[in-house]
Amino acid sequence: MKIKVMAFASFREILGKELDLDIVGEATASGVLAILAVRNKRFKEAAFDESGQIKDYVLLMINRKRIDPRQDLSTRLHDGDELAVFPPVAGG
Amino acid sequence: MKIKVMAFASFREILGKELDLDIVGEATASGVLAILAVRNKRFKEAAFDESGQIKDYVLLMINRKRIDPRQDLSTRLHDGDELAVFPPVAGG
Amino acid sequence: MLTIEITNEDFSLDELVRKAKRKDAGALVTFLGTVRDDGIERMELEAFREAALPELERIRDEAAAKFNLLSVEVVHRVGSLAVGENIVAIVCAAAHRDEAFRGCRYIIEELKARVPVWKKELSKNGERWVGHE
Amino acid sequence: MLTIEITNEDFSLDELVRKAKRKDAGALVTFLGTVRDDGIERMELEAFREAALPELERIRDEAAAKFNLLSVEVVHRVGSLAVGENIVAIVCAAAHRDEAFRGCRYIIEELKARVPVWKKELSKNGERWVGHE
Repeated sequence: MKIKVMAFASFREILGKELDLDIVGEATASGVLAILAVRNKRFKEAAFDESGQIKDYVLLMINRKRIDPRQDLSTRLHDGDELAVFPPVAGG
Repeated sequence: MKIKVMAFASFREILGKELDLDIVGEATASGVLAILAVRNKRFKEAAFDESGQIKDYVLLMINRKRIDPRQDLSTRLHDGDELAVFPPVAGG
Repeated sequence: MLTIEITNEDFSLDELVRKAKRKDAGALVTFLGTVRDDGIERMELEAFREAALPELERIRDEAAAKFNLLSVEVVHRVGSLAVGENIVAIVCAAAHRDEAFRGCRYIIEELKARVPVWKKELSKNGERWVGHE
Repeated sequence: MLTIEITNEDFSLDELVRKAKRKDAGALVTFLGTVRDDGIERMELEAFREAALPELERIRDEAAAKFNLLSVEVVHRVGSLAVGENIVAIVCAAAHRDEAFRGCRYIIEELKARVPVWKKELSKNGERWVGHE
């Protein structure tokens, strides 16, 4: 199953703009974040606190819709889905 | 004594933009308005009500400073003074 | 730096904004008043220029002090204007947007209440001075 | 009629206002955000374009409905910008000024809170993403 990860701002600097992950079996948002943390120590430090919780400032979108990192991390992902990871927005 | 009267908007259409009045003896704002009313019936109808009071919507400036038509009509005018007569402003 | 103009000529917002820009300004708010078609064909604008300019200067100074404006540009047109034409532009620059919005709003409200300028609407049915009883 | 753009290119307010003008509009309020010099040299702007455009469209539609806006133009720049350069412009046209002011304010507030765009400030002392913890 292919999942596209998109990262922006500080997370883009750590992860790159786009990553294509090939995941065996079922995939969830938290599962993808865990894979990213294993592969990239800087991402782990930027996105997770010491107890392994996602930090409050990390924002997530699945297929361009915001998800709540406190409730929706177990959301099931499907082949071709896109998970976006970014810090708080600051435009304008 | 020379008094310059300036009129704007609907009052300009009645009185013209500028009039130079030559007044003998003392002059007050109300005195100048009375002279204008005598000389110009349309001005009298536009500016005064039936009891001879200045209508509420008439605005006055002496030397480009607003005066209150309820209190300051007896203000003494001096040679070279300028009295402006106009309706409520509506710019912008 | 702080320009106020009453003019027959049209103006460019790009030009006004260029004059209003400051390095320490992060927000510029512009109000543009135009001749609205509510059944009219033209509008004639008349000003008591010698009284209007100092009144606009007072309003600008009040707004600059109240809202920490870094610069203000005001242009008000007089003469005969067709539907859609520009009547007035106010550009306020400030460090932050709240100040720029509030300063710009203050200036247009005070301008409408205090500055000796008058409008006459001309339609097929005749003409009418705006704001009369 | 209602244009939304995320672009590397600079823009002209005169051009945006020309597009926003309506015969039944008497008031156009413009917000222009610029790179403010608070010790920085440049700013880099980055957008998640595919998510930002639909979010801007939702904000525009909300504002148009809430404040009876007759037209809205929004341009947001991305890329590397120097101090004083334009970042964002929002033009709102309405029949009356209260609606135009409130609509424009609504759009910039919601844009800053909701639209996936990020700024990095570059100064002599290094670089910093704006809005981080």
